[in-house]
Amino acid sequence: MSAHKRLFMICFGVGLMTSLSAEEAQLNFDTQWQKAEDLRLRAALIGYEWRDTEKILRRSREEYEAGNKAQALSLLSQGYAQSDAALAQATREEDGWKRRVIE
Amino acid sequence: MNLTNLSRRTALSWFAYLGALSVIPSQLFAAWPKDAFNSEAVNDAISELYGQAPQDSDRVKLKVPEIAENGAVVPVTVSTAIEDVESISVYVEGNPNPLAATFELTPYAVASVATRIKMGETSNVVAAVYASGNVYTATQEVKVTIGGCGG
Amino acid sequence: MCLRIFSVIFMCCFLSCAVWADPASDQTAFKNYFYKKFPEIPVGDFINGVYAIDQTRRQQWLEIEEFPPYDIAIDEGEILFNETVFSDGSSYSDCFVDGKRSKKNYPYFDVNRNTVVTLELAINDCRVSHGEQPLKYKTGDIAKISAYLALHSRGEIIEVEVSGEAAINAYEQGKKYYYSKRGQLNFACVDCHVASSGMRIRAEILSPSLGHVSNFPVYRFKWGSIGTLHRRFSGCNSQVRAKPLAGQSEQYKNLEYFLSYMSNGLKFNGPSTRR
Amino acid sequence: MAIKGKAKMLGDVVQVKVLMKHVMETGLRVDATTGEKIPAYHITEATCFWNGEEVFRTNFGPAVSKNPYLSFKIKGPQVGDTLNFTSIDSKGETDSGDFIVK
Repeated sequence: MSAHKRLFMICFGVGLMTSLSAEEAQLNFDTQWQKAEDLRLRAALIGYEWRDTEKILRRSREEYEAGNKAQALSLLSQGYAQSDAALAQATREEDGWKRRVIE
Repeated sequence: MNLTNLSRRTALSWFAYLGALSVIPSQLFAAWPKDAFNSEAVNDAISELYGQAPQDSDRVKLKVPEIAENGAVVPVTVSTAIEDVESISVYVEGNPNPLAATFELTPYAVASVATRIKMGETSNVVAAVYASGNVYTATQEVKVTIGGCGG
Repeated sequence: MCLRIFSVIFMCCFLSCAVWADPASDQTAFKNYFYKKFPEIPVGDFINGVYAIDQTRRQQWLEIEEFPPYDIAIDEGEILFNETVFSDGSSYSDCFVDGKRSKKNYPYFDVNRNTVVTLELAINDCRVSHGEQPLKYKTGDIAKISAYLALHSRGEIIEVEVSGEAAINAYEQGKKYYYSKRGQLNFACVDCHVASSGMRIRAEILSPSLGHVSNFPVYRFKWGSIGTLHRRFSGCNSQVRAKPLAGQSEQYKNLEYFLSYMSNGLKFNGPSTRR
Repeated sequence: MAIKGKAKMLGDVVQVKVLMKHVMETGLRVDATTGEKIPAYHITEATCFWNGEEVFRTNFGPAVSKNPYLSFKIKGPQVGDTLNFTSIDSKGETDSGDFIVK
């Protein structure tokens, strides 16, 4: 697990445990969701987005709005992790592909 | 056919022609054998169609692939040297309704037909030939594999 | 010290040469790989994909090709290509100098536009330049027109040219796409269609990449309709859980360019049926 | 809809091959988006006429493949003759095509 992701999940945990006001929680969710969405768009821009990420993030928002907070957060962290991994894959492949060329 | 391009006269003569045909609708589209197509077993469908129990015959030639490349399009060819064939039909034992198609032969027709059928799973394919009041059948298994990849 | 610097420079040169080999030697290496892997396949037969490998499948495929389901699409494509009149009074024949025999001219690299031009792109460019709406890229009318044009280039040799810095750059981008892993399953095109080609994934046989582009557009039984090469690329992406790109995106065009160049010398044999 | 056909003289027999454009829905498939069953919809009958006389007829169930293919042989028609082929489906839609014996 990347340090990035670990930090992210700790943030969530803390967010859940400390009893935030409803408004604060909403604000927190929106911020985190937007972060994940931004990562997804960055991956999409270079053609590296994974197949299901957009769907996962959309479902996360739907669950949140339906009041299923735990489910929403779990989907959000999944969507975030996917985008994060897609970007890491792109970085790795920037040179990694060269090893596979038929010679 | 583009009707708008036809002159009025041509169009009228066409309708007259169609009108002439429509006096024999029963010959154009004889009744579709619904009960046979709805049967859930091969022998039920055969007796619905021909009122007979079938007998195996090596004179019925059924050509199907041993392993289907694609369950959605399995090529089937049926031919026979039996004389005076009136009807040929094809069944897939494993399909919910086994009867796939029937071929009604007039005296002009030669007893050799081919089509492509769908198969949901590995199963026997049966070809039946109806001639002179008897039903002759041939059976062969076709293996159907479910695709794994292939985008 | 001097010697060391020199050797470092030499090593860099050597390494970069190995990776950034010129397209011609890439092509030779690519072909030789498949010739060696499938010595029993006649070179010209690679255009038939898995049907060059598996005889049972080949027999059924040939039976279907005798009167293939794409025949109707070809007829529809013929009418679309020959009878469509654009709002300015012109037609497809004003854009395609070789008329129905145009497929053989694509893809090519257009220096002025600095991009790869595929047949489907050219069809839509033609429409747009004459005031029409572009067609959808992966299926429908564009695939029908493409099928009609492919039919009339059957037997023509694939002869894609890659020369000049910009063209080589597009080629390199396509090559990079081909060899890069992507998607949640972390697969590159090369992972399935080179070393693993001829092997089975459950009931499927993986097709060799050599000859991959020759037979498009294809009628796939899985689709139940005719579709373009870029529709097929989308399917591959989706299968490894990568989000498919848009039809005629730069990356897909470059991939088509690279793959076509790898198949130079083989014959066009589209349209075709595939599982 | 469309019907395509080829009729070829082989000795004294005419080989007829026909391709009919039709979805041939089985009635067993489920629509992925609505979750509802797609109703069966298929060609039920197809008939071949020569000089207005029926020479061959077929009944299809939904298990015949999409875009049905049919091949049969008849004796009688000569090179240059026209065969007329007509189909009707389970909604009563008809289609037809003419092929010249070659």
